[in-house]
Amino acid sequence: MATPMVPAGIGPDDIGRLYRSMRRIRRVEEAVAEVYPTDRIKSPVHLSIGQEAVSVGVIDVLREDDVVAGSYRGHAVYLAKGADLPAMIAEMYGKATGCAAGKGGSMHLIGAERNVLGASAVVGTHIPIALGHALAAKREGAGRVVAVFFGDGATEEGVFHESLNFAALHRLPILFVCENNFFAIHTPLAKRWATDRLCERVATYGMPAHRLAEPDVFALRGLAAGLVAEMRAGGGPAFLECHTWRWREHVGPAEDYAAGYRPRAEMERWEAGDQVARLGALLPDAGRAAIDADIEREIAEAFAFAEASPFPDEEELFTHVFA
Amino acid sequence: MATPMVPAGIGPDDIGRLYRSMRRIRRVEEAVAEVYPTDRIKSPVHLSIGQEAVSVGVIDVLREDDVVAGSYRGHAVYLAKGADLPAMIAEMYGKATGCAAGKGGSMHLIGAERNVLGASAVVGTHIPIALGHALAAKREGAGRVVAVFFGDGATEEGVFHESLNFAALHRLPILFVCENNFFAIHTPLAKRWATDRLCERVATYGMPAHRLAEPDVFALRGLAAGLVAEMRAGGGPAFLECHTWRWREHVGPAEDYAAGYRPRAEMERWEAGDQVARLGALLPDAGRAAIDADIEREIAEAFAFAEASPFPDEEELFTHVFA
Amino acid sequence: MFSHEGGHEGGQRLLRYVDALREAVAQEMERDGRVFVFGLDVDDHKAIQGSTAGLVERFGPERVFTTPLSEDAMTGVAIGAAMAGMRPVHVHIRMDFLMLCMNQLVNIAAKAHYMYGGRVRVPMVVRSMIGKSWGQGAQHSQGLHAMFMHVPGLKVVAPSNAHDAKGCMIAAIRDDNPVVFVEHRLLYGTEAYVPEAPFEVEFGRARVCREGSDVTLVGVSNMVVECLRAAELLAEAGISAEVVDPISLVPLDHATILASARRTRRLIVVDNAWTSCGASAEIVARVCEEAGPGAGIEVRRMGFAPTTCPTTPSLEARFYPNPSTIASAAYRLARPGGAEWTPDPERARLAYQTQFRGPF
Amino acid sequence: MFSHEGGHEGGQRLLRYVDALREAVAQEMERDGRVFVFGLDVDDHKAIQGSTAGLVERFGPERVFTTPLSEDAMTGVAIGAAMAGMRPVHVHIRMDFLMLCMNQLVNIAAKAHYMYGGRVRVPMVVRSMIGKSWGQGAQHSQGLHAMFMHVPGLKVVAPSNAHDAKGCMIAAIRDDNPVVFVEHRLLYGTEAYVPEAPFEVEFGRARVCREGSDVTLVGVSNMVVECLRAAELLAEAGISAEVVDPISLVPLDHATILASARRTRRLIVVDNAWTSCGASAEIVARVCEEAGPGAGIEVRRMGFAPTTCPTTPSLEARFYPNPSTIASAAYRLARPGGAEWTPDPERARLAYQTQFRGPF
Ligand SMILES: Cc1ncc(C[n+]2csc(CCOP(=O)(O)OP(=O)(O)O)c2C)c(N)n1
Ligand SMILES: Cc1ncc(C[n+]2csc(CCOP(=O)(O)OP(=O)(O)O)c2C)c(N)n1
Ligand SMILES: [Mg+2]
Ligand SMILES: [Mg+2]
Repeated sequence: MATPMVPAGIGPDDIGRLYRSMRRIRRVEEAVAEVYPTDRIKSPVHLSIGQEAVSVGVIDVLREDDVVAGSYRGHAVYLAKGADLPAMIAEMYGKATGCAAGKGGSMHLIGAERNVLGASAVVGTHIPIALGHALAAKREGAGRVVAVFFGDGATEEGVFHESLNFAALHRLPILFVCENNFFAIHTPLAKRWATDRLCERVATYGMPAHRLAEPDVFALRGLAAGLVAEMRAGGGPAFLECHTWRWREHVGPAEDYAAGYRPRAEMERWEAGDQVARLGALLPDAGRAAIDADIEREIAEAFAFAEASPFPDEEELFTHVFA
Repeated sequence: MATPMVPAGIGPDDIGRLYRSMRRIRRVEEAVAEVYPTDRIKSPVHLSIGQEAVSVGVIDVLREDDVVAGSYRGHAVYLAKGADLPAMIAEMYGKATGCAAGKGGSMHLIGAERNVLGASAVVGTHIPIALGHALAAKREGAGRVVAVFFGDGATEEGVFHESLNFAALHRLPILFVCENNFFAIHTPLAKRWATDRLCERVATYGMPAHRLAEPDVFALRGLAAGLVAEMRAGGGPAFLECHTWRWREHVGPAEDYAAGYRPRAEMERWEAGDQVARLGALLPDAGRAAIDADIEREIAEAFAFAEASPFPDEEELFTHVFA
Repeated sequence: MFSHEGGHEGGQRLLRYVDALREAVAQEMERDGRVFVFGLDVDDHKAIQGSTAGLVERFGPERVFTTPLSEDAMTGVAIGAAMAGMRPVHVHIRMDFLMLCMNQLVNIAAKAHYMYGGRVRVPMVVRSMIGKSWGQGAQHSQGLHAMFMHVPGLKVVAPSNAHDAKGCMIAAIRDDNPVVFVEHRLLYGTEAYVPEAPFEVEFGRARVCREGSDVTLVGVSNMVVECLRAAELLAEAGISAEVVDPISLVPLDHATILASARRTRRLIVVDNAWTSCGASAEIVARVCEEAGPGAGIEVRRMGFAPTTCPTTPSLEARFYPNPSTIASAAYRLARPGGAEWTPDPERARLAYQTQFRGPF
Repeated sequence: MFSHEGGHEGGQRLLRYVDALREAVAQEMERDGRVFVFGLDVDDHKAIQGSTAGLVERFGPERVFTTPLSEDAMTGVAIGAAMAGMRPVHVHIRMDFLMLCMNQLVNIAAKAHYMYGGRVRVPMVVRSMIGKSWGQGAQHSQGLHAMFMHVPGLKVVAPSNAHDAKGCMIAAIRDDNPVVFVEHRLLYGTEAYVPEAPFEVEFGRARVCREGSDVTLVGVSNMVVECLRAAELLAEAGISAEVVDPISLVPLDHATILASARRTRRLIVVDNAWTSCGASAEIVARVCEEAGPGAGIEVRRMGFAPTTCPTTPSLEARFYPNPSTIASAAYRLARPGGAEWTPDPERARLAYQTQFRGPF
């Protein structure tokens, strides 16, 4: 795909900030994939590699007090919102210092201090939870908004439609972001969707709905900025369908093109459109190198923190059943 | 509303047949309402009075081996498909001779011999059940189709959307018929639907979707005939939204305009468009009188049968738990 | 609005169960702006049999509103709003409909506090009414509280009288956990003395409603009323029955039940639900585990017949335990080998006319 | 396809649980054109851990197909197709996901035959896998069979070995009722001798897997394997444990369990689920009701810790019963007042390597 232009109004700082965020997610996930075979990570991992731009492009326009929600494939959402990296790695290591005290693992990250809702491993279940936060945000009246990220498969669950109707009915400040990577585990859309007229369908609830078929973090960010601004001003919900691509296997650290359910050729198109590489190339070498070095240091520290942290004490099994 | 014309191709026999079916439903329901205060009927009743034309207009184009499914407000569907009237009244009386052996009552009528599926009292639950029959019909390959009737409220349940997607994905021979009477119990659409663009939404699944805003049994029948013909020829599902009006209270025998949740004035519009009266007027007096007399006789016999039938024996409590 | 409230400060008034529920919610909404009430038809003129009557007029449509028919998503909304600091009361006119939101209740509400390492709380109340009689039938009559008792992280309460209905509702709204609130619709009309001022009935403390020495009857929800009636009938047959109302099923005041059973050495648990893997199984199993055979306690369970609920009265009547069947079972237990005895059905039929009057 | 089938007619071969499941379904699909298999990912290259491998190639996409992520509607489709005369096998890779289709299972599948006066039947199989270990966590590890045991109209089976997996699957497919089929994923790799020819394991007949005189261990699903291991450890400590596998939970062969408990006078029910209102509560309660204190039976329940399932191994290990905790509990029961005893953890850890080899 032809690389789109950098839109007017995007300055070097923006490029640096967006690059840092995407690159950081990419490298964290690669580091997770690297250590995974050592069994230091204690739960299944669903990596965001290749899908970083969706989380970053949207979350870049949010305030710290805005709320985000992601799924078991939510590492990018968690990191893009600025939630704690060492606590994330420690959580995957099953350590007491983890963001969920070691009880949630990779599929249930939570970044309470940064308004990152806890992730759910049951597809689609986090959508109405995010909607409840949007109801609270509206009642509060402080202009906070909610962004909820989910996959193409989640749109097949009835609860997604119930949520759209309720959000539009009450004009709740929530941005629905569908990360359409064309597969649910190994099953392609053709076996799951009667048509791909998703945006058209969502629009019938009376909310703006846009599809971004090409990876362009600037375009996504610009679109999100406009929609979120309207929401803060009291507008209702909006919907984005972002085409993207999962570079690794559904669950686990490796590539899986050998399995044959999707062509390696498709991958090349997405590698060509990789936003991490694209923004990196837009930066001066020295600047990029400095960012990269920061990130590597941060990651090394996070894994060291996780390694050094203790496992929960036995009696922790019985805490937190009731508040 | 101006009375529409009788379309070409509709002969006296058609008018007589449609009148008989609608009038029969109207009178059965009125008779049920009449005896209800005597407590001879042993379960809550959700009457179809005012909505007869929807069931009759669609089901008139179906074959005996086609399948229909209705909700707890399913008396019209049951009768229009030709299921047994005495067994229906006996069922409401809680008698052993009832269509469900006295175990189901008014909300769970079943007309197995006429392919009327059992009705469910949990809104929307019968929709995927009907879909399962459509899957079986398609595998069978004998051109049988399924028509499923449900209210406007049922479209708010997630299962409705899951069902639309699956029906369209597998091109199943099922006609979805929404009887939009504008209320779920006492709650108007405005408190439940973000927009009224239902047909537009359903169409995005890739199936024909039509709204009939005016009561016209001939127009409905014509539309249904075309859609069903395509289905038999291997076409996929279709959708109809029929505006209609519940003349009585949500549950129970009486009118309830005194409650004030909907204006009596609206009712007049629907009385003016009443298809039972309209078709009756199109018939010669003698012919109409003969039909009416038949119906009264049939109803009297059905209630007599119910009265005379025994209640189930005590041990029936324990039969039919497992097949 | 609340006719019973007038006058006598903090005093007790005879109040109907349904009015007690409404008064509790109104007082908590008054006290705490985070509390809101939603669910199908909470704001219509029937007002959930009157239990939400006047709330929308008093607190407005932002705090009292109906919803689309979308139980699954609406439950998620309640959970999310609760995590965000609000205190939702989600109303369902039938417990049967909770089957549509089991995923949210079991996989999220029950687990969030634990799964997220204590970082979130889910203070919500799920009001669910159990229907009975007049051909409610298979899908409008189920008491499914055992399913919620099975899953750690959910509290389950089933008050049997107006006093506890108010106190439990206030406690449930103030609780920082999801609470499944079980209301039997036949209790709505029953009256009890209820304090006017807000008060909490503490969860996990059973009440001995009637003391006795020959047999312990543990009733759940409306079955407390049926057990009390059975106890009156048994008294006339010379058998002294103790009636225990657990009030809350999770947490369960096991100690009180066990102590009573040790004393009477006969325990019958009567539930408004099926017995298989039911609350009655749980209570009986715990008593037997802890007391052991040495305590010599005979145990029995009573509940729904092991069938689907039929609509026809001739069968429906036999689907449920009633004062007569409870009394007969207790009699058999207390007089093994004695002659069969069944109380005068006429007198047994009065369960829901007899108004519950404490003691508190 | 089925490497084990070659050669010895009707003979028994060592077969893995997962292959036994697949063979059973394939043989029934061969025999009966009405049988079809569907559910998320049944037709992908992973083939539900191999349990559906080769089926789509052999029977085609009309009889073996994946679905959208729509558990609720898909369950309705299975029920409707079953009512229409087909015999669906609906596959779920986690039992936890059944919470999304509880309404269809509880309010329709369980009730249709009864609610419609016997006019319809719902012959369907709901395959549901229970996950364990490797941080499956709160939502991928639940054994929720008790919820289905609670509702009349559903059958529930939980085979513990490859032989029963095949026999129960064939019986379930041929059954005219909805059958919830519980499969523990850690059993998939375990081998047993399995007849090549189709056969049914009759529901409602428990198997005494190992005879003993001091204590009865009733295990559910994979807990049978853990109990057998515990029994070996107990033998070394001089305690003779009888191990009973109910195989089907509904219907439940109560007589066999009761007879064993009467003999050993000590009963421990070990479930792969929570105990509150669980299968263990049901079994214990029934034994105590029927045997009475006079039989002198001590009873205990073991199951999940009363918490949500954590992911970290340091806590997850303590969430489940295991041969060591089971053996210790049995020892305490058999040697009251005796010195504490715990088996060598090394030897106790072997449960899933030891292959189940009958007796049949
Ligand atoms: C309700 C539910 N059904 C099935 C599964 C099993 N499952 C886990 S991930 C997944 C695919 C989801 O696909 P999508 O929503 O597109 O997200 P992606 O993994 O592609 O990011 C499935 C079916 C589940 N976790 N939850
Ligand atoms: C799942 C579910 N939620 C709520 C109810 C209570 N209820 C019974 S009928 C009804 C209204 C349904 O409205 P609609 O679908 O428009 O059908 P109508 O009664 O108007 O024919 C409701 C909410 C129910 N039976 N099932
Ligand atoms: Mg996807
Ligand atoms: Mg309606």
